[in-house]
Order: sequence, then structure tokens, then C-alpha cells
Amino acid sequence: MAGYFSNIQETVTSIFEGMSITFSHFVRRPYTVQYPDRIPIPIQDTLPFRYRGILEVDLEICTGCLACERACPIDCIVIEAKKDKQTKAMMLNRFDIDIAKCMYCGLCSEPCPTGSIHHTSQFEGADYSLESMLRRFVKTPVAAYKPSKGPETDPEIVPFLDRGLRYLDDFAKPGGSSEPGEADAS
Amino acid sequence: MKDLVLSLIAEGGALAGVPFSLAAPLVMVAFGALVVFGFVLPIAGITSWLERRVWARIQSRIGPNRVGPQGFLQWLADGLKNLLKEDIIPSAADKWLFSLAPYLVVVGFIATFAAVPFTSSLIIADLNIGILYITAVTGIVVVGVLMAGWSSNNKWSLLGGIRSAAQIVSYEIPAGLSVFPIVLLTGTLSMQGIIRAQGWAPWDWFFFYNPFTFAAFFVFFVAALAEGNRTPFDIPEAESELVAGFCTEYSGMRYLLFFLEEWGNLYVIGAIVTTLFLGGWQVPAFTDNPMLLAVAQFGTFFLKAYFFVFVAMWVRATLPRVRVDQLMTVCWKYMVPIAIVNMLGTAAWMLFVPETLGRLVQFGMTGLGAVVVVVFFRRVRFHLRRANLKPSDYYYSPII
Amino acid sequence: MSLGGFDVQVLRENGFATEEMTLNMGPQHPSTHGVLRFVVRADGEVMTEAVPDVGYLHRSIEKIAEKVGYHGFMPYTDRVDYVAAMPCNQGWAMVCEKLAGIEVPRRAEYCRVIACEFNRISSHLIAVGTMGMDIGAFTPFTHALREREHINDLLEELCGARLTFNYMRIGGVAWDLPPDFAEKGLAYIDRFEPLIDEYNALISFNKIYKERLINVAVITGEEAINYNLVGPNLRGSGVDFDVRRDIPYSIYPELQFDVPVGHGEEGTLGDCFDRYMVRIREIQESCKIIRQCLQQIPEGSVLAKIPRKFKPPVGDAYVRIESARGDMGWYCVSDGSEYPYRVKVRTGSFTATSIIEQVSRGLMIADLITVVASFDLVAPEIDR
Amino acid sequence: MSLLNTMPEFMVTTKVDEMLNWTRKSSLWYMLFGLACCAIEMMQTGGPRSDLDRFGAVPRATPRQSDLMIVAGTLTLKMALRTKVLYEQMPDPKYVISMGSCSNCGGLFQLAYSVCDGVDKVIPVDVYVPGCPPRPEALTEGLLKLQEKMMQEKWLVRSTGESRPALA
Amino acid sequence: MASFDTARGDPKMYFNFGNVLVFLVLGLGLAGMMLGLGRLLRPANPLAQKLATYECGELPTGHAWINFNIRFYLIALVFLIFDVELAFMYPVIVVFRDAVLAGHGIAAFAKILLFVGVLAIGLVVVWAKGDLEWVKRLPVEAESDVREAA
Amino acid sequence: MDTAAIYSKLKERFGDAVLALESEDAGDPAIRIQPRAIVEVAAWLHAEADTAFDCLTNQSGVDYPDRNEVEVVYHLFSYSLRHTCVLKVGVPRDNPSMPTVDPVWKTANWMEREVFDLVGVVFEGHPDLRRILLPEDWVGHPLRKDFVEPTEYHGISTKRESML
Repeated sequence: MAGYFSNIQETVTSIFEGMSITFSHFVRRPYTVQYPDRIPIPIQDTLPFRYRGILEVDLEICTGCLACERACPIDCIVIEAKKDKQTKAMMLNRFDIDIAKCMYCGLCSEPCPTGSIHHTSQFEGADYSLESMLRRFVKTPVAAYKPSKGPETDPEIVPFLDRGLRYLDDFAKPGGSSEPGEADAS
Repeated sequence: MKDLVLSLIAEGGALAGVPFSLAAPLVMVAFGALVVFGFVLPIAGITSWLERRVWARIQSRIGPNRVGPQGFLQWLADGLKNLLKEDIIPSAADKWLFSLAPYLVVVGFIATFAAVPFTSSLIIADLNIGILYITAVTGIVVVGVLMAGWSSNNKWSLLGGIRSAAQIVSYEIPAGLSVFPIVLLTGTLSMQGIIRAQGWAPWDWFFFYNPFTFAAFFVFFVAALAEGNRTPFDIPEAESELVAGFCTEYSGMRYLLFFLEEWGNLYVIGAIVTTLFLGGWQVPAFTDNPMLLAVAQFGTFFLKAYFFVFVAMWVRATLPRVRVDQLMTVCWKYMVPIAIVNMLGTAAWMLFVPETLGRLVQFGMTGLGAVVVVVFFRRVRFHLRRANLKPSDYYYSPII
Repeated sequence: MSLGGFDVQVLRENGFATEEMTLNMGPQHPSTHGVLRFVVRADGEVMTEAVPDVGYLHRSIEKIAEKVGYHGFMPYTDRVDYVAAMPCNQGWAMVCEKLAGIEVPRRAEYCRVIACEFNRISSHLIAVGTMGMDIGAFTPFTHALREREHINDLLEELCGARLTFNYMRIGGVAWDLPPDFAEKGLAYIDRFEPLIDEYNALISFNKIYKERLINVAVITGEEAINYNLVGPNLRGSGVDFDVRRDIPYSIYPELQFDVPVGHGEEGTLGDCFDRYMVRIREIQESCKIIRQCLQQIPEGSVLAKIPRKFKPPVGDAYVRIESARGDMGWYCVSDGSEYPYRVKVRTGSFTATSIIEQVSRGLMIADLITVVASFDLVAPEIDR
Repeated sequence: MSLLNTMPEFMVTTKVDEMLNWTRKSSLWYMLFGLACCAIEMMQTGGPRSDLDRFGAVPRATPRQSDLMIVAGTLTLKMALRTKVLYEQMPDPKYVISMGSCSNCGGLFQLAYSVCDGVDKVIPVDVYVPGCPPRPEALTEGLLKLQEKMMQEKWLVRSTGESRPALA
Repeated sequence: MASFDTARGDPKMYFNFGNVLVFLVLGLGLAGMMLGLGRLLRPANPLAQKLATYECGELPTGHAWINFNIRFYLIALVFLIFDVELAFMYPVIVVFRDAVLAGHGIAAFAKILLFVGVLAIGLVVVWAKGDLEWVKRLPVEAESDVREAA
Repeated sequence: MDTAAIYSKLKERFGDAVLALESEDAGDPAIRIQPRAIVEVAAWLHAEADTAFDCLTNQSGVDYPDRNEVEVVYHLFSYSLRHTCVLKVGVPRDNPSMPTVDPVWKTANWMEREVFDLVGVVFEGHPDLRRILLPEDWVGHPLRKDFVEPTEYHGISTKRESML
């Protein structure tokens, strides 16, 4: 009999407590971020630097070393790089990334010597067909970047390289060396 | 209603010269259609939108806010969309029963509105058996739901339908028994009669009349929630168990009709509770203007009734659902005995408690109610403080 | 009983013939947590049998390991248990390190533990949230999701992804902690802890909720061990065992934390409520661990020197770690080449699913949902 | 008896069509169809931060009441057959969002022996959302993309060429 | 105080019930209209697969029309007894107030007690017999008996 | 108790049924058992007070085509004594069949089903030996090294043309 009434009492008090908690939410600010239009700054700008969004390649500083292609476990990067017989320069004929297949793991950008291939904070890429998700970065064959011996001076490349090296610096270095990954280029 | 017809066909009325036998059905249908399309449908729709907003707010979300201002037209979009959806009748189903079930559900729900009062003079049909009529008519919904569950020839639907039947049928008993104290006090079953027996002040409501009616209110409200398949008793459509319960196989408009019944029924529950326990449309006689008084009465009744709609939403956002056997235990082992005690207690109260003491108890109960409200808000404040909110985490406006 | 077949068994009760119903619960069902199927035979609302049918998410991760190599397999470990991917990362890293005998820098171990414990909280939040949702309370679930978003933000800052982290590497971690991570993490933990009380008041101690969980699917400690239940499911049955404490790895021996064990506080020991409460308490313990780690973390490098072509010596190793779903075993056979010869992941959900047939006999259909939720099953962990 | 695809194209009918499309896109009920990792992100999308409910999209458990199937996660061969059944049990008009790499084209599980490489091998897909898994905002963007597509549809108006609604 | 005025032949009553009838028809009309309007605008594309019974993606095993467990109907029986009892009580309840006012309240109360007593005894009996247990756990030996018999 | 001690005890008790102690490779040492003797050894290890292996934590099958052998590996753990042990059993590849340990550890039921499904070892006396992860109509055991992926399954091709 005591159990009977304590059951009623427990039910009433626990429901009362629960109702007071839910009521308190009427004066709490909703947590919703009103993507896409009703937000002060785009979501992309609020994402952390390390965010692994859609891959991007800065062809200006791509050395054509194929490290990313080799690192990708699922072969969603295809690069065609050939030595031009006349100019002796490495020419990039093709640099394709299939972002529909990509798993955004970041393994490709880790071995990149210059930070050319990197994840951006861009995540919007929804489309009506899969073909549109094939990112072809090389429109016309371009010469691969050749790291200069000293510090880079070309003003057109410096900003890219700065960004790229900053990106690389974020990765942990084996043994904790803080040197940029130039050593891995070979 | 009849007076309205008589005044319309009287000299100078809009229908002057039309015989009563013709005018009466005309006015009835016109007025009925006005109520159904002008009140019932929007109320059901808006309730669905509001429920999603209230729910969302409790869950730290916003809820529908893109369709129309503040998402207000969401219910219209939902309704029209379902109108355009393909209507599937599974090949294994019993086609006739499958098609008939939504009709029954809608009829059962629309018919209750005939006896729901709006103001002291405005009620479609002030039946002398009003409250009995409403309990009877809601029974049609059970048949519809059971029919839907059985005819779908789907196991989830079947389970949902049978659960629903057992549940509604069981909760009919405590709901019916909880009406008795009020009928004892008023000596009438008429909705208007019950309201007239109360006053505008809280201590004149039957809610605070004595401890037994106070308890009867809760029993009735909980039983009504169960009859309306609302959380914590939403086991017939228990989404996480039975997929969508009895309406698993229903698509498009047919599904929407069940949906409509559920939201619309909420208002009916609120209206009945208001009528029985909360003094209905009673307002202080502040003016002689009948129009103004009618508006005030309508507003009062509507707000009171809608408060319970809100409470039902709020409960839904708070509580988990019970299991089938627990549902039955709650009904038969807790609510039915309590309801019986309430009824006997009220009868004894009428016999043995002198009027002055009864009056004092009314004030006392009202005070008790006020204390409960105060304690409640202190708890709310406690939870807010415990959550360590920054000043910017508070947001009081309902609009976002 | 044949799985697809329909055999009617007539039960006689009071002389009336009633038929059994064969119900397919799943693969698409709101509360089978992904794609899990139960073939339920029910007499009315009471189940006479619920046979789990798994494999709807068998993604052959173990075979892929033999194709992608040691480094390349790391992202796949995220997908073994996507709700708690960090411990899987750690398991794989640890089994490789054990094979090759690699010493991991201490700072990396701290990073790993911080990440794993944050992930454990977010995983348990999903577990207790879906428990609420399956029982019909949607609000606690969304509140759990909201707190998860905060943790996701932190982990995103740490490793750039919200769910499939790929944070750890053989020999360490891929990224050091961001500069202000410690402050942010501590601030969040401070804010989060009182919310657990609120959560408990809202749902855990709700009478209806308790009634749904208490005395449902009682598993004794012996049964749990025999069926190889692990983690919170095992501790819910009163077995005081936690890999972090009893088979110490990483820096756990240096940290102060309790191992919550169910003790039948309401009803019988080993029921759904015990399993549930163990998770709630583990969230609190994880908060404690994170706080200690963030305060004690030493300076240093976070990645040992590992050759790009990683070739561990011939042999096989088995590593056990405490994932959010409990003791997770990683078995790796190396033949000395660049590719693992065989990888086997022993997961908690797999063994937990195997006991469902045993414990669900005679329960009601609604209870099956509770049982599934109380085991915190994650479909790919069963199927891999 | 149906008025669909019978009207000539002029001012009123296109306006009506637009309105019908508006209601349809404003009330996209999606089926709970979480398969794998993406299911968690789909839950988060319905959760407090992203709140798909803002656009009128609510989850439904049964295909009968859903307009949209969000295929969230890896589709195994074992599941592919069931997915087809479920898709076909949805009432017209129905839409499919393929969420994440696995359901787009098999993604990282193209190497697996038991995975169906892409949900489009089994059912038609309207919008592909890249990501592994796509973050909630990306799924929201996919939903908005789908809404854009829905607004272009013609229902009342007699349409030439490929029209989506397959009418009996 | 409005009393229970069931004056025979009160035209207002017929009028009121006429109104109720109108509402019943309106309900039917509303549902019919919505479904009819939808028929003009909705696609219809019935395929065999689409019309198959939904069972979580599996093909249904057997149909759902089976002899359901007897427990479900027992509740209905108990309900019937109680509901009839309730219906009988309405007349007494309604005139109770008048009886109290007229001074023979005790007698009326005794009658109510009698009715409720019968109801309560019924409840106690049902409770004691265990028929309120919505589902008794299946007796395990009964199951094995059947297996042996079969 | 470490593996060597367990090995010597086992050797003492079972003699030739216990083949060898393998501890020269990297990783964990293991005890190799005759397939036919596995149930007795398992039951003994489970029952004996100073071994008390009450839990089979992991059971996996590994295919070795060059040895023409499928190896079943048992990882045992004792909750009461907190020690571990690894048992290895090799069965011939063309006729991989061995007794089940389901009576000793219930968890072996599903684990053996998995080994059967993926590697193809038939466990005699298993109560319910069917495929567990793969569909019933699947052909082959995929974790065998010579497994060839089917090109089609119920009309769904399993290959996808790369867009690249």
C-alpha cells in the first residue's frame, strides 16, 4: 500500500521536475545557426583552420611529385605529370580529384612538400549529377613549381607558398621537428 | 441557434419570408460550414505549426520559420502537399475499410464541435446531454482507428490499432467517472449549464471547489490525453516501436485526415476541460454591450482551452511514453480507483460539508494552486541558474 | 526456425487458439540504430523470440585492410565505429605500434586520451539520447545532440572533422593541440557537468522512464562474461572491469578516475537501467579525465619517427582498448610486407547483439527497443 | 480523372504550378533512412544546430508518408535490394538525396566486396551531396538544391520532353 | 440553475440534434471533399511493388489478419461491463443535486454507494484475478506442451 | 600466469594434443593445439582454478594458402585472474572442419558463425551454423586469400567505372 502511494508521489514529483526543466527552455536562446541566409558571417569563415572540407590544389606551387596520389588509399586523385623534353620542366597535364569519392581524410595533404593540395573550409558542393563533382584543376598544361634554393621571391607565388607552408606547419612532424616538409619532397 | 434562425426569418431579417423549415437547415449548414472551415481546420492546422514551434523551442531549436512569417503557413503547405501526394491503397489491404476509416475519424472529431461552447450565447447545439454526447461521439474515432489498423493488413498497423482500441476504451472509464463529480455538483449534463454553475473567479471554478474535484481534474486531463493518443500515451502510433502505428500504410490526404483529427482533438480536450473545471467562458460582467461581452467570453474560453493545448504540447516535449501493460496498470489500478473516490467524496462533500466551510476550502484550494505555481517557477529559476547561462544565453521573445 | 519462412505456431491459452505473428523489425526501422533486423515472433504484444539478423552494413573493412596498407587503413578505422571513432583510431595505432615496438611520445598519448575521452562523452550522449528517443522522449535526445555539437566543435578544431576524425597516426597523432584548446576544453567541461544533473532530472529519474527500464532484460554477471559482453554493458551487470584500469595502456595508469559499476540501485542488478546509468556516470568520469589531462599535458613532440613505408616484423598482435562500447580488440597479423596480412576487429556491439536473442524471450515488443538501446548498438560495429 | 499535365501553358496555370511546387518544397518530409556514418550527421541536421525543421522538413518513419529519401551512408549489396523496395513504396512524387561519398559512388568502400557502389545503381538520385560525411550544413545545402530543382517542375502544365512525374 | 429539462417535445432539442446531424454530414463532406480535390491533382502510379505491404523493407512474411491474443478482447469485455454500469449511473448522478436540495440526500448517496460498490467489487475481482495484467508472461510450460502435442 | 606456464601445464595434461609454444615472432606468444583436442583443452582451461579462462574475447580465422592451412585463433581472458592466453588451431584448407567451443563459451556461437562466413571453417556441432554477415545466397568466403569478387549480385553490378 505504501508502494502504491509512493508510486503516485514519485510520478507527480518527477513529472513536475521535468516540466519545470522543459519550461526553463522557453527563456533559453535556441542553439540553431540559421544556415544559409540568416547568419552574420558565412559558416565557412567560422570553421577552424584545420577543417577538412573540399580539396583544393594551388597549381602555382604544385611540384608534381605525385606524393598525394600515392598517399590516397582510394585513388581519387589522378595526376599526369611529364617532363617536357624541350624545356626540361615538369609539365602538369592533368590534376583531377573526384570529390564525390574523396573521403576527406587529409592523408594526401600531409606528404605534400609545399602545401599545394589542401583541404579548404568549403563544404558546399551538392549537385544534380556526379560528373560535376569531378574537379579538373588543370585546364591547360602548366609547368610544375620548382622549389628555389633560397627563400621564394616571386611575388605571384609567395602568398600561395606562405599559405601552403602554414598549412603544412599545422601537421605534426615526425620526431617533432619544426622544419617545413621540404625534406619529404624527394 | 434557433433564436438566430428565428431572427433571420423575422421581418427585416436577411432571410425574411423564407419558411422556417427551409431556413433552418440552410442556416445550420452555413453556420456549420463556417465553424468547420473558419475555425476547426485552421485551429487544427495552426496547432500543428505551434506544436512544432513549441517543441522546437524546448529542444533548443527554432522550428518551422521559412514558410510565411515565422513559418506560420507551414500547416497550409503541409496540407496542400499532402493533397498532391499519391494515395496508396496497399493491394493486400481491405480496400473498403481502408478508405472508410479516415472518414469515420474525421466525422467523429468534427461532430464533437457541435457541442463545444464558444460564448454564453454561441454554441452550435446546446444539447441537454452535452458531455455525454461528446464522450459518445469520440467513440466513433476508436472505430475508425481500429478499422484503419485492421484493414491495412500490416502488422505494425494491426498492433497500433489494437493498442489504440484497448487504450481509448479503457480510459473512457476514468474520464467518464471524472465527469461525475461535476455532474453531481451541477445536476446537468449540458455544457452551458455546467459553465453557468461556475463563476469567473478562480475560486468559483470547480477546479478549486474541493480536493476531490481538484484531483478529478487531473484524472480527467490525463485520461483525455490518453484518449487523444497524446504523449505519454501515444503508444498506438509510437514511432520508435510501431513505425507509425495504425497509419503506417496511409499516405497523402488520408494520412492527413488522421493528423487533422489528432491536432483538432487537442482543442476539444482543452475546451471540455475548460468547460468542466475552469469556468468556461465566464467573465466578470464589466459591460452591458452584448457584442463586447461575447468577444470577451470567446477570448476567455479560447485562451483557457488553448492553454491546455499548450500544456499537452509541453507534456509531449517532456515525457517518454509508457508501455502497453503500464498504460493499463495506470488506468485500471490507479486512475479508476482515484476517480471513484473522487466521485464519492464529492457526493459526501455536498451532503456533509456546510457552505461556509466549503467556501473557505475553495479559497484555500485556490491558494494552494497559487503556491504550486510559485514553487514551479522557483524550480524553473533553479534550473536556469544551475545551467550556468551567460546573459546572452537568455532569450525571452517567442519570435526568432 | 527458418528466417524467411512463416510458420504458424498455435498457442493454446484458456482454450482459445491464437496465432503467432512473425514481424520484421528492420532493416529500416526508426529504432534499430542503423540497419539491424530482428525477426520477431510475437504472441500479441509478447515476443516469444527475437532473432537478430545482422550484416546489412557489412562493409568488409577487414578485407580492405589487406589492400590499403598500414597508414591508409587509418581512415577506415573511423568507420568501424563512427560514433566513437577516436578509440578505433587508437586501437589500430596501438596494434601497429605493438607489432613494430614503437614508443609513442608522451604528449601524443595525452592528445590521444583527450580526444578519446571527448569522443567517449559524445558517444555516450548519443547512447543515452537515443535511449530517450526510443522510449518516446525526443527532447533529451536533441539536448544530447546539442551538447555533441559543442564537442564536435572542439574535435573539429583538433583534427578538422566532426565524425570521421582520422586523427591518430602510427606513432602518435597527426596534429598537436591547437593553441587555446586547453582553455576551451576546460571551459566546456565546466559548463557541461551541471547539465548532466539537468539531464538526469529531465529523463533518467523520470518515473515513466525508470519504469520502462527497470527489471527489463536482466543479465547476470556470469552470463555477461560468458556471452563476452564488454564495457558499460558488462559493468551494468556488476562486473568491475575496465580495460583502461585493469589492462592499462597509454597514460591511463597515471590518471585518477573511478570505474562506474551497476549495483542494481533500482530493481535488479543487470537490467537496462543499470546499463544506462553506467553510461551517465562514465560521462562524468570522462570529464574528470579530460580535466586532468588538459592540466597535466607535457610539452614535446606528438609523432614518433615512422617510415612512410611502414613494415612491421612478422608476427601477430592483439590489442585491447576501452572504446565507448567497451573492450575493443584489434588483432593484426603481419607477414612483414607493407600490407597487413589479416586484420580482425573484435567489437562490443557484435557480442552484445548475440545475447539479444537470449534476453528478449518473453519481453514485450516495446521492450525490445529498450534492450537494443540499452546495449548501445552501432550497426557497423556489428558488421564491420 | 486527373488534371495533371493537361493544361496549356499560360499565366494562370504556371502560377498554379508554382504554388503547387512551393507547397511541395516547403513540406519535404524525409524518411528516416540512416545507414551508416552519415546517419549521425543526418540526425545532427535534424538536431538543434542545423534544424531542418526550419524548412518544414520533418522525419517520418514510414515510406508511405515521406517525400524524400535521404540515403545516408554506405549501401551494401544486402541492403540495396531492401532500399529499392522502400523507395518503391514511397508515394509519388518522391525525391532522393544521396548523402556522402558512399552513397554517391561507393566512396572509400569501392574496394569492398560487399558494397553497392553508389545508390544510383538501384534508385534514381536527384541531388548528390559530397562529403564523408557531409556536415549538417552541407546536407541543408543539398536540401535547398533539391528545392530549387523542385521549383522547376511542371505539374499542371502539359510539359514537353522529360518531365519528372511519371503519370499513369 | 438550468435543470435537466427533457421536456418531451421540446422543439429546441430536435433543432439541436438536427445541428448534430448537420455536423456529421459536414464531417463526411469535409473528408470527401479533401479526398476528391486531391484526386484531381495527385499523381496515381500504382505499381505492384508500391502496393506491397510495408514491413521495414523486407517482404512481408504472412499477412496480419490473424487470431490475435485473447487478452486484447478481455479488456474490451471489462470495459463493456464498466461502461454499462456508468451509463446506468448517469440518471442518479444528475438528480443527486436536486435530491440534496430537497433534503433526501442521504438516500440518494446510499444509492450511489450501491452502484459504485458494485463497480468497485467488480474492479477488485478483476484485479485479484489478475485480468488487469495486460499481458501475462507466457507460461513457458504451456509453450512446450504445445510443441509436444504437435 | 603467463603463456609459457600455461603451455607447460597444458603439455603435462594433454601431451601430444598440444603442439607447440610459438613465441619467436613479434607480438603475442601463442599455443598451438590439435584441432580435435580444442574442446577438451578449452573446457579444461575454463574449469581449472588456476587458469579459469571464463571469457573468449576473440576468435578469428586467418587463411594461409602457402601453408595450405586455415588458422583459427582464440584469445582467452580470465576475468577472475586477469590473465590472457592465445590458442591457435590449424585446419586443412580444403577440408576446414573442427569442433565447436560453443558449449564452453556462449559467445563462440556468433564468432564461429563469423569465421564460417568469412573464412569458411565448418564447426561441427555448432547449433546454428549459417552465414551471419553476408547474405544467405552469397558464394565464397571473402577473407580467403583466393576469393574472387563476384561481378554481379542480383542484377547490381559490383564494379563502378571511375570518372577519372
